[in-house]
Amino acid sequence: MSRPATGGRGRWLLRRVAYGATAVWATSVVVFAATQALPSDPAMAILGGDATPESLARLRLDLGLDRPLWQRYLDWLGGVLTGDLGRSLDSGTDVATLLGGRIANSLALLLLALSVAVALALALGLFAALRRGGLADRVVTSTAVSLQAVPGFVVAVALIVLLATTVWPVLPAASLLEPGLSPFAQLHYLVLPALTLVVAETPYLLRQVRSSVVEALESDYATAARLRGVPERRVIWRHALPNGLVPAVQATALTTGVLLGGSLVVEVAFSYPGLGGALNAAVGARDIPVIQAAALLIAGGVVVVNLLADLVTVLLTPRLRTGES
Amino acid sequence: MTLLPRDRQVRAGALLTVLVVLVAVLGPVAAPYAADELVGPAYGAPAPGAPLGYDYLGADVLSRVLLGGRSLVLTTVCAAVLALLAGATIGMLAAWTGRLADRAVLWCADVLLAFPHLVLVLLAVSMLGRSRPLVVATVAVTLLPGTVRLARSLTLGVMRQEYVEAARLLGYPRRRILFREILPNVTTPLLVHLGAMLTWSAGLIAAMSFLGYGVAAPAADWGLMVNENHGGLRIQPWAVLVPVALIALFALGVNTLAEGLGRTVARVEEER
Amino acid sequence: MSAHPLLRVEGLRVALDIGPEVLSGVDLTLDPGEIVGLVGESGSGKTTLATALLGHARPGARITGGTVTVGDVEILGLRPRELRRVRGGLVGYVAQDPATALNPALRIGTQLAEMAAVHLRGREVTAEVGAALEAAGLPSDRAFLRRYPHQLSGGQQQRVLIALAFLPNPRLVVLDEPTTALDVTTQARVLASVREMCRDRGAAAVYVSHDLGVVRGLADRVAVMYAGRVVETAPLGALFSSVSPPGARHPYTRGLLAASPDVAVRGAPRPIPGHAPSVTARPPGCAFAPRCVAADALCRTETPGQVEAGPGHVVACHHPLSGAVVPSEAAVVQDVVGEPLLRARDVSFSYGSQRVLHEVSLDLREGAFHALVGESGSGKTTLARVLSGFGGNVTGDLSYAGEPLAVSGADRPAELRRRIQYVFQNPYRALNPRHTVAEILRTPIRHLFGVPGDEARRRALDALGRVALRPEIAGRRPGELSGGERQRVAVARALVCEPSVLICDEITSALDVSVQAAILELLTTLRRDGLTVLFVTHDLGVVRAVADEVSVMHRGRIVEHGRTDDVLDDPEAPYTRSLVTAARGAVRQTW
Amino acid sequence: MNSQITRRGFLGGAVLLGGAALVGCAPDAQRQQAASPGTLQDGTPRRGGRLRLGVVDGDRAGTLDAHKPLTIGSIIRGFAVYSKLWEWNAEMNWSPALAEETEANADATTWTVRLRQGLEFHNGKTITADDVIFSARRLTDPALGSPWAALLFTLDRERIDKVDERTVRFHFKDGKGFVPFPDTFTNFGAIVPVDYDPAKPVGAGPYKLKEFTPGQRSLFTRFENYFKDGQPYADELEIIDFQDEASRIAALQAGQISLANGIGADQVRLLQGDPRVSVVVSQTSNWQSFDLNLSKEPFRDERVREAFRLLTDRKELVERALSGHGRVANDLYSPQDPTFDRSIAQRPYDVERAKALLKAAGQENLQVELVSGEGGDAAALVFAAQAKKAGVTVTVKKVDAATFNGPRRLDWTMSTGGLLTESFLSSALHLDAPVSAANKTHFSDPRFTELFEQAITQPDVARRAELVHEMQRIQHAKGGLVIWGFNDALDAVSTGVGGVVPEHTQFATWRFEKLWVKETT
Repeated sequence: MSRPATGGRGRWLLRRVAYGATAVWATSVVVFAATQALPSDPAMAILGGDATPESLARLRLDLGLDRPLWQRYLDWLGGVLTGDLGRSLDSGTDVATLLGGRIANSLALLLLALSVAVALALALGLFAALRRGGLADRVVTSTAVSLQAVPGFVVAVALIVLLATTVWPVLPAASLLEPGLSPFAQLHYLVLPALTLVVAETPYLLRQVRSSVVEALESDYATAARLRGVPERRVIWRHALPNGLVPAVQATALTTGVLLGGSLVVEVAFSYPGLGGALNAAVGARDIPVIQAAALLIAGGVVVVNLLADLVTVLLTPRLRTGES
Repeated sequence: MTLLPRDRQVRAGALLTVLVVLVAVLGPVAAPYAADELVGPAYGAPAPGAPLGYDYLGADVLSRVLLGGRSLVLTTVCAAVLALLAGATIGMLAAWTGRLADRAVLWCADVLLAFPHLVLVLLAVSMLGRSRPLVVATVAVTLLPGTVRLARSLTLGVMRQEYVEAARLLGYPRRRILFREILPNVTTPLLVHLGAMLTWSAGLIAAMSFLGYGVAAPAADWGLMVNENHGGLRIQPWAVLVPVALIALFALGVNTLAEGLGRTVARVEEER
Repeated sequence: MSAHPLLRVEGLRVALDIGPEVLSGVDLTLDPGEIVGLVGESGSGKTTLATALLGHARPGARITGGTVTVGDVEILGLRPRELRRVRGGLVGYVAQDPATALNPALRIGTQLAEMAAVHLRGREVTAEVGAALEAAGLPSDRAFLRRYPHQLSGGQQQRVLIALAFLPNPRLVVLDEPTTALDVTTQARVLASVREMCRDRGAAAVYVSHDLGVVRGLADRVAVMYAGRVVETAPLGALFSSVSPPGARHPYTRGLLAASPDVAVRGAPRPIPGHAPSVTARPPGCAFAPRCVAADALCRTETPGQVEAGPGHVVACHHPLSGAVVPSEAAVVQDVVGEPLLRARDVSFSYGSQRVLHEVSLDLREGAFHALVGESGSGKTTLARVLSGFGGNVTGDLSYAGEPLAVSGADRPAELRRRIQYVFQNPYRALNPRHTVAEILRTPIRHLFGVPGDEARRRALDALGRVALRPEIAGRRPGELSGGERQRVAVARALVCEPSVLICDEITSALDVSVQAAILELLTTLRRDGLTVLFVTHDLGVVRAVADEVSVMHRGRIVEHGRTDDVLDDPEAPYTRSLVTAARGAVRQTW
Repeated sequence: MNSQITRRGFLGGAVLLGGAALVGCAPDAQRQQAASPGTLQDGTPRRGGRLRLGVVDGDRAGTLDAHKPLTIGSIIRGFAVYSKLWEWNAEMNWSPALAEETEANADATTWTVRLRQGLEFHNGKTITADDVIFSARRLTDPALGSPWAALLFTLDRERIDKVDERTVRFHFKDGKGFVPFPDTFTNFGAIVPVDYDPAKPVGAGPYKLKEFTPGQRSLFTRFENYFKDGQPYADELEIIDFQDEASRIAALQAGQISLANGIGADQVRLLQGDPRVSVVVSQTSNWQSFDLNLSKEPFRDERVREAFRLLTDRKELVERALSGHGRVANDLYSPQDPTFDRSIAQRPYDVERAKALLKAAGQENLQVELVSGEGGDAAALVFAAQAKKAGVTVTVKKVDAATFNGPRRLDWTMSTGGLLTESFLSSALHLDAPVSAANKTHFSDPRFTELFEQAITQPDVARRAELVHEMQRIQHAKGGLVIWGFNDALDAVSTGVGGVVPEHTQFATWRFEKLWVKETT
């Protein structure tokens, strides 16, 4: 991460945002290029093998497949910039409408999973860090390492069998969200998918928190504080934690990126109507406008999250916040 | 310097890794049936002669497990090694060249990082179809940005070391400086990173398999077994759980080993 | 020494979790208000002892035995809650590196307020804080309190730590090398503050240092540590007296004294042979025996006990020296008459928009031992690097033997690259850890001279001989060598190029004094063989000991230059004067 | 319907066909009952409640357009919203729905259809001849680009006569006869009003659309003026899209949905022990095949084709690829058609003869790539194992749906295939008739063409049967289709739903007007 230079905070922020914008732009090129490189004729993929040449030709014209690539890219980019994501080839619906609800669902799932995972990781990471080297630490750490190695869909199926169908059926097996309602109004549908994500992501975060807190707890300034008679509680909360959490912010950003894409497995396993599932389906159906919009949204989301993480890191680190003196 | 036997974590990791790799390498010799031999009922329960039962078509799960490790371990290792070689080369050259090339490489890495792994996989596999080389390449590409960044920062760190300045001052050829002075000093952390990548690589391949973007049938492959049989997870769990467990153990072993080695190396360097 | 000492340490032992002892039974007493200098080289256990006085051992180590009593409080037996009150309140602590000992995320005011909240319940906090800051030589206004540590200079940071330590008026303050990272002039001022605060507040102090010179200017009494033991404790006067015997009694203390350069007296520092053992490899018996001239079989098997050697003077040695201290032989002073070999004319250098050298001119005469002295940030290293051909944003002219010399090494002919050699400050970073010594030496030989392998090997071994290293070392990697050995290898690497000029950038600053003396001796020898040496340093004592000529740098300019004795005895530039005063002041204050 | 729908059908149903246990080869009727003990005696239908059907619709979000449903989900939603002139009965033959009378002339060159009296659309508008004409013209409108128009290629859309308010007469191009008109028009011939707007779809089906979230779910309410009296029963119908079969089955077991159509055969075993769910097994004539491309080597050689048919162990394929839920087939489609020739002997499984034939053709150590679409790979892998025994190396290449049906779809040397149950003529129209839309086998035989031309204008069943018998013998001897089995349609039904009855179609859970919700739920 680049450091705010002497030029001041505003300029640093501007530069960082501009950098993020170029990255998003590049992702748009990558996404567009990728969708254009998809094999098979989208028109045929939509209409099926028995379509008449006329209907195929007509659809190709509708899709603008006859126009040069760069022109299609510019049109698409222009649309994106003005908020027009195009129409789904498959269902004919406006892409923004099609994805709107799913974006909200994905965000809700992400927020829920992330907040639980972060809280859990903080609590357990801190707990392990305070008892570093002890039995509790070893149990927490090795459990985390082992859980990290279990693929997400196995966790999903295990949770379904445990909590939805067989052992103790208290939660819905499939997350059949009511489309009109806010996902938070139907939390029971979010529990299992969120739990799966939590199980998948907490271990990594937890270990990050643990190691950075351990480092802070064993730092010179923490030792110095102890040797000044500062109570251990205060050493932990006022001295070690604020510094130990900074790396955790970056780790959280990384996790968010992974969650944005990795929730795909969870969305499929729980029939959760989210962005990843939409992308997966759109790729299968060669629904190019949806692929482009979903992939761009996800990539853009990652860029934004990284930007936010950098910002938070700067705010949490006086040296970066105040610039060099 | 014998690192291995001292650290308990290293020992445990090495043991796990070696066990799984042994299954993968020696498995084919021990497999009672061929990978595509259909010898029992579809999703048949464990029976004498087939301790793990049969898969969705009726092939012997044990045989496929024994036969399918080589491919998965090879795929995982190839992907990680490819990412390491390519990433290290790009990262080192970027750091060495500096200026515009360096910034361009960093920017590309950031752009690539913006795509979650599975999204990249999704796009790549739909574009190019399912094949082992593609799986290797795709996984390698997803692992690339992290490796490039690591190699770059390590190289920058080493370049600041005075022995590199000394070499430049003495007018050594660039290639010599890059290969003889810098490279040996970035290999250890990169090898530790390789361990982490092997873990991610295994996890990613498992997820790809679940979504059906992995290696194509009828090859025996742990990842593929997961995809083929996951619909029957509640009917004949062994056909899924055994390959999954082996993938997970492999990931766990390699990760533990790498982290342990990393710590040991760090400790040894500190002691110096 | 009074019957009621403030601090009594008895049989203190600290061991690493993996087994070896860092402190093997330390005894030490301190009277109220007394300042004791605790001196030792790296690995002697002095920092471990310092923190053990507060009942603390670093992670990976633990206190395994003995007692530490301050007043009537037995510190090692306290429960955590009581220990907290004692730490800071009864015993203050100032850590070594101010850059890491202050929490980077908290404002200065917050850290002071925290200290006050912990130890000054119900007292007039603001006034106390203000008083402590002022006593430490710091402003106490709001703007200052709102600053973060990174917004202060190193000296200010250290003063904040000192203010923090003295704030609750502890009876004892432990200072762990608090001035190591500071410049001479800053160091002198900080030391003065410490001394004043101890006096004003009636606090005793344990002042840990590797530098006898510093201790000499501050302490009432000196305790010398070696390999986890206090080998000699003596009143300052008794220890440093070279005229009235007995002076120092322990061979190690004497070695240390002889190895320490002194800005006031011209004399070649004498090295102690060998090097201090690491914690995990301490020999049985007297740990100093392998390096000791007087050692016999007894020393190698039996640990010596404490022997009374005079009033307040205790020595742990089977054969304490009693003869008069042999004064170090006066170093050969040469009046250099040679022509300038390497010249810089109006050289300026910038990092980005920041100019760090301002039209500097320097003549390095053939055969000279020329010191370039200055504090950190003065531009001395930059100038040395410009001369060596590191390039960068340089203006001005360089010449070698009358011929123009390119600024960038890459543009210099190979012959000139070879003739001007540069030795780096930090021997730990200057050698590629992955190469053996033989490789490190052979590569430049092969590269510069293109000689066959056998010849290269022969020359490499020859170079090892010249820097007084055994040939076995050729097969080792830098990680297996001590700091002194590494620096010798670095010098050897320069020597294999058969240079005319050797530019040494603070090459002894990372080394213990006994090792520094050996390197200085080596350089003196090389110079005698005709090598021209430019020696960059911040230590006027070293300058006095070895240099014929000296240039003093300050803020990117050379403010004074001339014969060493002339400059040091009668400095003209105000800056040089303050430098010399600070260096001498540290030494002379108590006399 | 065509092979794409078939594939979609499998996505909904047989995609996840894997194997279950080898359940010996029980007689059909016995199996049918064993699988569904509870559903046959349901008691009296009651009104009220909400039906919840879970569908796996591949990767498609789907549409509601009456004439352009592209996926199984869209077709099922069409069954709720739209009614047609005819509908399929339980035997998969057409019977009148909105039509009251259907009459073809002697050479099937005109078809006259009369609507029932007093039919209404959801919006209350009366259904008239104009609506029927509009609907037929819309379906076949090139501007709409419906893929289903191809099957009605001979319909002369300029000559659809309005005889009176309730009667319409259809003509065909060049004055030719077209016997399979109702067959080809029934599936996608939804009758919609002349002011039809696909964005706000109005039809005459049992349920009215309330909301539609593509790719997620759709909600319908009862159409009170549905043309069948007293039906439908439930107040509401909800159709929910799933991306994963396992997730759908779990939702069914957890009571989140009450119906799951066309479940994977391998899921049956999981559901058998569950008292909350029963599996309804419908024997269909939906067939599964390997399609050999006659325009490519090695299949230009009849002996190689014969060898491939002989080395196919159909029984094993049914057991493994269909988990035993199906019957073996004899390389011929449409056994439900009255014109089907039952005298053609079942082709045996004979590896030795296959080997001999291959040797005679000089094709020992033959290597073939078998391209499988989604859902076809299980059969393909089983076949590959069988082929190995005859010394043929079959490499299975699985491609995704978009590729399978993409521009190269007619180029595969050998590929998996199949079709839902249709009449003989309409199946032939898809596949191997001279005018077929997707002739993957590139089958072309002059005599077969001649016979087809005659049959398609021959409304008389007995006379047509003679023609068809000869066509089938040609297909059986020389064709490129290795039709190895018919799969059962497997529907999972919660015990809380009544009205699901096994039939010989895949429609058991789509006949929404007949389904009802029991009190207990």
